[in-house]
Amino acid sequence: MGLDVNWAVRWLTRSAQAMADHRVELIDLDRPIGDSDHGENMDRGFRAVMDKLAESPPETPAAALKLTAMTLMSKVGGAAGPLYGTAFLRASTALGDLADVDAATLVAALRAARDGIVARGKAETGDKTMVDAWTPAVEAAAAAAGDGGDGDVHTVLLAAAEAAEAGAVSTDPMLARKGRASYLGERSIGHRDPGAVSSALILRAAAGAAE
Amino acid sequence: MGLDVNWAVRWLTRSAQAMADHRVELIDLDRPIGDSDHGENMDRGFRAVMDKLAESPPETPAAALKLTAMTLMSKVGGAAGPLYGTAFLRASTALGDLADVDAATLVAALRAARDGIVARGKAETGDKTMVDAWTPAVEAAAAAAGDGGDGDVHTVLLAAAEAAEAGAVSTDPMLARKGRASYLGERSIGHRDPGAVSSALILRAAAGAAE
Amino acid sequence: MKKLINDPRAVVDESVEGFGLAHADLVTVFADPNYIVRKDAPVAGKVGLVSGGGSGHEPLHGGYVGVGMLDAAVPGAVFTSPTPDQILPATLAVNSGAGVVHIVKNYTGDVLNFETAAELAQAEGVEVRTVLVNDDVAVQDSLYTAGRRGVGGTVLVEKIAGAAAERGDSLDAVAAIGDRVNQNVRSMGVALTACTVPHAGVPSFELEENEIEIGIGIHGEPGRHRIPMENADGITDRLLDPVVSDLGVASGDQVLLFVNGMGGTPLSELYIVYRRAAQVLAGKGVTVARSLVGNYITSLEMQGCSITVLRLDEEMTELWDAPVHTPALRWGV
Amino acid sequence: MKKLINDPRAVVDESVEGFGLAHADLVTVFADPNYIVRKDAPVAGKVGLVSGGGSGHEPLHGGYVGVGMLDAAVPGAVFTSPTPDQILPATLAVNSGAGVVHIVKNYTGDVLNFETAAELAQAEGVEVRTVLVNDDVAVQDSLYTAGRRGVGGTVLVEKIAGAAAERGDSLDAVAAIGDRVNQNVRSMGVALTACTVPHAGVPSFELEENEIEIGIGIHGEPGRHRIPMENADGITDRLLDPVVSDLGVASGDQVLLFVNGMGGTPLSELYIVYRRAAQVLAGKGVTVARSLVGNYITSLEMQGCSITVLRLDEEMTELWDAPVHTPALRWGV
Ligand SMILES: Nc1ncnc2c1ncn2[C@@H]1O[C@H](COP(=O)(O)OP(=O)(O)O)[C@@H](O)[C@H]1O
Ligand SMILES: Nc1ncnc2c1ncn2[C@@H]1O[C@H](COP(=O)(O)OP(=O)(O)O)[C@@H](O)[C@H]1O
Ligand SMILES: [Mg+2]
Ligand SMILES: [Mg+2]
Ligand SMILES: [Mg+2]
Ligand SMILES: [Mg+2]
Repeated sequence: MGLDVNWAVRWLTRSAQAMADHRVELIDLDRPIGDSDHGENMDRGFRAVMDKLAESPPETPAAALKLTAMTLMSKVGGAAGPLYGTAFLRASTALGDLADVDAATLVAALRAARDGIVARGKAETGDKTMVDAWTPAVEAAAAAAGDGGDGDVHTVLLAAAEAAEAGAVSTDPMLARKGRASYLGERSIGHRDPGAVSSALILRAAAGAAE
Repeated sequence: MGLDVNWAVRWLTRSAQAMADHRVELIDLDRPIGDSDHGENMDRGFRAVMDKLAESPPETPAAALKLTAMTLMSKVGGAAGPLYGTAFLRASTALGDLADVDAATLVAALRAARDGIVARGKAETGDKTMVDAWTPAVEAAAAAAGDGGDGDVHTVLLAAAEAAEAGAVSTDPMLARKGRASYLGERSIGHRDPGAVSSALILRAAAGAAE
Repeated sequence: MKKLINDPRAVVDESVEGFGLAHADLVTVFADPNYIVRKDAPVAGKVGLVSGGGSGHEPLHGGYVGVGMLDAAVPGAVFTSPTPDQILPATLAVNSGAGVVHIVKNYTGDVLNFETAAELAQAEGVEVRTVLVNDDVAVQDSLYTAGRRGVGGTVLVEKIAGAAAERGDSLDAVAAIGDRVNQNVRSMGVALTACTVPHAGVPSFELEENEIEIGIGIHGEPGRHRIPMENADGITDRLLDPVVSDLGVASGDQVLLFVNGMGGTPLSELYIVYRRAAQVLAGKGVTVARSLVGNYITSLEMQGCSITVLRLDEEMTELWDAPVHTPALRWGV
Repeated sequence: MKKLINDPRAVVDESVEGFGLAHADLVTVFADPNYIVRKDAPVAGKVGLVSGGGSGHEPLHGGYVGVGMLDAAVPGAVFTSPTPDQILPATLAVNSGAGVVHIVKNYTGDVLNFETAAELAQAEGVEVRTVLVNDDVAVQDSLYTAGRRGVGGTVLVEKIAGAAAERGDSLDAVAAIGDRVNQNVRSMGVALTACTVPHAGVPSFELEENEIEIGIGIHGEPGRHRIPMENADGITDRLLDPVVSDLGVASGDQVLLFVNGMGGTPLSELYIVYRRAAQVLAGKGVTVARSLVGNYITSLEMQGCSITVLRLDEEMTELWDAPVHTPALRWGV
C-alpha cells in the first residue's frame, strides 16, 4: 500500500493533535534555552493547517503538504515557521503530482525536507537543532527503504520516527551553536532541543497515519 | 528640680534614640494604613536634630525646641514634619526664655504643642491621628501638675507619657478620618496610628530625660 | 527587594543627580535641598509654576519641568512630601515678578508643606496661588476627611496650566485654568502587585496570586477593596464606570482619555485597557478627542494602571495641544 | 500570572488595536495579518523603512512609526518574529518606488522571515535592502553561531536611518547609514526578575531573591551568567565595561548614552544607572553628547535594564537630532 492524500490528511491531523497535546511540554523545553514559545507557535500553526484543510481539501499528498507549508510559513513565525515551511514545501515538490507515494519517493521527500531546513538554517548535525532529528531520520528511512527503494512505507516511516526520537534525545548533551539556545553557550548543555522534539512528533504522526 | 536645657537636650537625644530603635516598627505600623514611611521620616528628622544640636548647642530649653522645630520642618516632610514642627515651635514659644521650666509652664507648653497640631491638621479626638495621643497626654499632665500647677515635673511627664501610650492604643478600633489612613475607610479599623505611637515615644523620652 | 539602587537613603539624591545629567539642556538640578528648575527660569513676565511631592512617581514631577509646563519641581523622599525649605527656594527661583502657582496634590503632608512654603514666599513678597488636585474617585470626598487624593489628573493640570502660563496668562488666570482642569477630571486606579519602598524593604501590601486591589493611590497605600483577579475588560469597566459617573460625562462630550501605568505594567497591556475604555466611551456617545497612554505618574515598580478622564472644552484642548518641551512630555517643539 | 489582558491568545491583536485607536492621527493599523503603517504612507519619493519582530518589546516597533522614523512596523506573536505574510504587505504599503529598507534584529526567526518577505517583495518589483542589527556584546560573535542579537541599538538604528530616509537619502544611502549605526553601537543588559510570556503562564526563568542575570536579551531568555545581587553602581560597571571595550570607545569620543528599562523597573532607578554610566564615561574622557533614558525596548514586565553606547559622528548626531514624530519618540515637530 502506498501513501495517498488520505494518509497525508491523517498525518497532518495527527500532527496537529500532537502539537496540542505537547504544547506545554514544548513550551517548557523552550524555556530554559529559548523564549518559551515553541509549543505555542507549533500549536497555532497546526490549528491553522486544520482550518485550511477543512476549507480547501487537497487532492494529492503534495497539495496537502504545500498547503501545510504555506500555512506554517504564515502562522508560525519565529525560527520554526520558515524552517518547517521550507521543509514541507520541498517535500511537496519532491512528491510531484503522485496520487500514491512509494518508499523511494517518500525517502526522497524526507531528504528534501531535511535539505530545505539545512539550506535555510545553515545548521550542521551536532548544533543542537531540529537537524539533529531530521538527519538520522532520513538515514534510517533510506536504510529501511532498502537499496531498491521498495520497502514498506509504514516501516520506513516507523524507522524515521524512531531515529528522530533518538536524535532528539541526542541533543541533550550538545552545546548549541545555532538558534536562540546558542546565546547560552555552555549553559545550553543538558537541555533537549524543542525543535528536535517537535520534529520527532511530526514524524511519529506520519508513521501513525500509515498504520 | 525644674527642667533645664540639659533636660531638653537629653529629651531630644532620647527621642532620636527612640526613633532609631522604633524605625522599623513605625514603618510597619504605617504600612497597612499608610505609605510605609513614618519611621523613616522620624528617624531622618531626629538624626538631623542631633546634628544641629551638636553644631549649635542651645542655651535654653526653648532654643532647643525651636531648633528641633525648624529641623523637623525641613527634614521630615510628609504630614508628620509640619505637625511636629508646629508642635515644637509652639511649645518653644510657650517656654519663653526660662532657664528652668516648672510644672505649670510645662503643661502650658504641652497644651500649646497639641493646639498647634490641631490648628495645622484640623483633626479632632477620635479621628485616629497623633491628636489621640496628645489630647489625653495634655489632660493627664494638667491633672498631675495639680490646680496650682506646682506638681513635680517628672510626675507630670510620666503622666503625659502614660496617657499618650494609652491614647495610641485607643486608636486601634477607630475609623480614620484624617491623614492617609482615611482613604481606607472601614479598612483602617483594627490598626494603630503610627503618629500616635511616635508621639507617645517622644513623650516617654521627655519623662525619661527628667528622671 | 531587588532594585537598581545603591544606598536606599541616597535613592532620591542619586536619581535626581542622574536626571540632571541626562537633561542638562532643559533643567538645572539643585542638591541639598533638592529641587529642579527650568534652565531659563525665571522667564521674564511669565507666571512661575511649581509642583512637587514625594518621589517614586517618576516621571512626575521632575520630568515635566520645561517649556510649556512646570518651572520647578520639588522631589521629597520616596512617597513623602517635600519640605518648605525645598519648596521655598524653588518658588523664589521661578518668580519673575508675575507670581507663582503651586500645584499641590491633595495629601495632608503635601498641603501642609506647600502651605508653609507659600506663607514664607509671600513673606518675601512673592504672590502665590495654590491649585489643589483631588481627582481620585476611589476616595470619599467629605469635609470631615482628608478628601480625595490627587492622582492622574495632576499631569493634565500641570500641562494645561503650564501652557496657560507660557502664553502669558496672569497669576489668577493660570490658577483658574488649573482649577478648571481639576474640576473636570476624575481618576481611579488598580494594583495587580504592590510596590516596595526602598527604605522599608518589604512590599507595601500583600496580594495573593489571584487578587487585585481596586482604588489604590500612588503611594503603595492599599486601595478601597480587594477582589479576585479579572480580565482586562472587566477591570477597565470597574475603573471607568465610577470615573464617568462621578464626572457626569454625557453623550456629545469631548474628553481626553489617559491610561496610566503604575510603573511595572507593560505598555502593551495599557493599550489593551485603552482599547476597552475607548470602546465603552464611544458606546456612550462620548468623543475621545485626545489621548495619553504610558507611565506618567507611577508608584515605583507597582503593576497596575489608572484611568483618567478629562472633560475638554475648546480652551483646554488648545492648551493641551500647545507646545511642550520637557524630559517626559514633548510636542510642538 | 497577573496581567491586564483578556484571552492570552488575543494579547497582540487587542493591544495593537488599542494602539491604533490611541494614535489614529499618526498610524493606520491593519489586522489579520497585523501591521502598522504610517498614516501618510507611501511618502512620495521617500525610501520606506520597515521593522518588526516579536511583540512584548513595546514601544518597539509600533511606537516608532511616524515622521522621521519607521514607515511600518510588523508585530509578531509575543517574542515570536512576524511572518512573511505580514511583512510583505507592510513592505508593499510603504514602497513609493524608492525602495524599502528592512531593519532586522539578528535572530534566526527574524532573519528567515524577513528574508522570505524580501524575496517575495523583490519578486513584485520592490527593491529591498536589509540592515541587520547585532549590538549585544553579551553574545559571542562567530561565523559558527547565530551571532550577536539585536537589542537596544535597534532603536538608534531606526531613528537615525529614519531621519536619513526622511531627508531624502537614496535606498543604498539609508541602508548604509543604518549599517554605520550598527557598527558603532553596542549594548548589554541585566535582569533582576524574569518576565512571564502570556501564553506560557510561568516566568521565563527562576531567579533567587538575591540573584541577577547578566547578559540577558529581550525575549525572557536567560543571560550569560548569574551573579549575586549587587548595587546599581556595580551592575552598571558590569554592563558598561564590555560595551565600552568592545566598541573601543576612547578619550575624545562623542557618544550617545542610552539607558533602557526592561519594562518593570522604575524610571528613577534608570537615572541612578545613568548617573554612574555618565560618570564612568566622563572619567574616561568620553563626552556624552546625547542621551536617552526610559523604557524604549522592553521585555514585558521584566525588571532590569540595558546600557547602549553609540559612538557618534557629525552626521549621525545631526540625524539623531532631526525631527521625529511617532507615538513613542517625538521632538522637533
Ligand atoms: N539555524 C537553525 N537551523 C535549524 N533549526 C533551527 C535553527 N534555529 C532554530 N532552530 C530550531 O528552531 C527551534 C525553535 O523554534 P521556535 O521556538 O518556534 O522559534 P524561536 O527560536 O524563534 O523562538 C529550535 O529548537 C531549533 O530546533
Ligand atoms: N490631619 C492630621 N492631624 C493630625 N495628625 C495627622 C493628620 N494627618 C496625619 N497625621 C499624623 O501623621 C501620621 C503620618 O505621618 P507620616 O507617615 O510621616 O506622613 P504621611 O502620612 O504624609 O506619609 C499619622 O499616623 C497621623 O498620626
Ligand atoms: Mg522559541
Ligand atoms: Mg506615611
Ligand atoms: Mg508619606
Ligand atoms: Mg520566539
